[in-house]
Amino acid sequence: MLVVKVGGSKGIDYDAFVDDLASYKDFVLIHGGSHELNELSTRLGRPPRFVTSISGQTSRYTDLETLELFNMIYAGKMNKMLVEKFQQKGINAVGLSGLDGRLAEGRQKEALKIVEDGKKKILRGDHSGTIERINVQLLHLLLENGYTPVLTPPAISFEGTAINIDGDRFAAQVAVALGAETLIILSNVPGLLRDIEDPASLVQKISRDEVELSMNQFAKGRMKKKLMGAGEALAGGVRRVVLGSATGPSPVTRALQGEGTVIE
Amino acid sequence: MLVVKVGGSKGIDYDAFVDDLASYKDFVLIHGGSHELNELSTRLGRPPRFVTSISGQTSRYTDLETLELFNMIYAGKMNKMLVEKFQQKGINAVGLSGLDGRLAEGRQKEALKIVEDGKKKILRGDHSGTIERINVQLLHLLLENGYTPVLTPPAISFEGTAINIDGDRFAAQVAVALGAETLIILSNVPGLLRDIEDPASLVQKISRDEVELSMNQFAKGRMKKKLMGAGEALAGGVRRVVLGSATGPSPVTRALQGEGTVIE
Amino acid sequence: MSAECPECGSKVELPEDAVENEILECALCGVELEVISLSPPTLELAPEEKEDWGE
Amino acid sequence: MSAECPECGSKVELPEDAVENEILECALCGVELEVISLSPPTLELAPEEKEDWGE
Repeated sequence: MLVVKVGGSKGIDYDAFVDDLASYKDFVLIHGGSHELNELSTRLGRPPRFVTSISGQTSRYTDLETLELFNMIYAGKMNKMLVEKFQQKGINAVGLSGLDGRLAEGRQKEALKIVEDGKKKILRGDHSGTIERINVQLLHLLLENGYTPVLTPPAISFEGTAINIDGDRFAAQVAVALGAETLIILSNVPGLLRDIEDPASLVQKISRDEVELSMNQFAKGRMKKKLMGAGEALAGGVRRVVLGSATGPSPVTRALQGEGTVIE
Repeated sequence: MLVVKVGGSKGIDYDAFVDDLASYKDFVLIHGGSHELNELSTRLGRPPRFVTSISGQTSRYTDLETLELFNMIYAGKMNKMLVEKFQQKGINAVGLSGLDGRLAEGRQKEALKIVEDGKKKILRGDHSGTIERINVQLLHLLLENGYTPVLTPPAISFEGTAINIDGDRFAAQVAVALGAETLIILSNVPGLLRDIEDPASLVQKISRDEVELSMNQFAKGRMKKKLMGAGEALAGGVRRVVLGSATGPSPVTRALQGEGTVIE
Repeated sequence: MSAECPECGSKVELPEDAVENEILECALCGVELEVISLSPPTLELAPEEKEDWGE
Repeated sequence: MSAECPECGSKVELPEDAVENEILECALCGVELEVISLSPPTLELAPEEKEDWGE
């Protein structure tokens, strides 16, 4: 079983991506949609608000209105676009968010601790959180009957409300729940770069016990979360994680052949 | 088994609707979203274009760009809003469009024949069509495992492309496929009105062989399609169809008690 | 303005205010035709699309 | 501008440019506090939210 996460950043050719992934049989896909969500929010006069946590992580402030736009892009536009493309390739895709059948359930954070204008502050009204349980029975039910799950945030809180979650960690938790051998995380960067400005500074291999070290040494922002996801996947029994580029031809095959940062 | 269609027109209180329907156990819901789609299209500077067919039926001209907005509202905003509300009521809802698992598959129309500025014309580039097959196995798979399907257009063409379809007829075809006893179609009108301007002119009962007659005599526009749906459902083995109002408290219970137009 | 009926070859008169994609009927053989272009005036068989649903 | 620490009761000095929802630490007992209002200056225990994910 192969679990693939494809990001939602600008410039990803989803046709090339789907063509490649559709040649594999036994997989589950998790996708993002951040670029499209930023565009829609701006077009509707509600530009996205990003906040920085005390440890320096940036995340999208997800109030109720943002959650509506979030569902429109992630569960609406992106999910059904990918399901449609897979159906055209003969893959019987079924698109689900974490809300559906409580596929991804967890805890909504009461408040965020952020840094803004140099001050540490409490920020409420944010609907984000962390997944604590994957409904793996629903995934098996679909897989065993010939369907291919195409999954997207949001997740669902124990109280039944939609919560924004980190897509890379969601993919890692799905990979662990399914006992997948391989987790591939594709985005608009070729992998872990020693120097974010220099694409040639790609770290090609990390052993599982160097993940923590790399996180502190090189990784910034989003890459830190990908490494956390990779660490969690490996700790949960996944044998191999590859952080690769989603752009260009056959991105999945290239990652499987070790192009990007391989973590074992 | 009860199949319910709730429209997407303005002024429907979905909390009251979900509270009521959640008190029933064995049901499948189909929903619309036309009002929200009109609003989004207008806000994004792409106001909806409605065309009139030669027989006088109006329908939304659904080009590729409209289909994207369609997925954002129907499969994104409306579907996940309803799934979330049901989850909060302890109903383990799973939201699906007709694309997912080829739940609703049919033929895309090559072109539309419309009347515009008094002229009969051919209009291409419209992605709409008619459903010819419901994947009832997928519905049973979910129902038998404790999940409640919450369904939405679009459907999928045999070529694997998204097609806009009539939601009322979609609900009728799902009711027939599931062998449901009752189909309830709820919208922003109390039922079939002899005089569309006079809410007191509600036709309370029609026998199945009067459906054709009523269609030609009273029904205009959308109500004609609801009657066509009712006729198809009854012909397919559904025992009772009720066209009722989606507004006000306990709309499902009121319809089940015969409030609206009952067709048997 | 006239054009040839692709079905029976007879001459079909186009109305003064004819527009592209307009549906016309051949007076001779009665087949449904579509105005494909106005210059030069060209007609083709209209697609067979039986009228029914589509929201 | 100062307010009482709800945990240990000591007086906590608020910075000149204090803003609502700002996080402060009680100098005496070190607990994390949140500025609930500026007039009158009022402090409450900040919610316990361990730092982790959330996209």
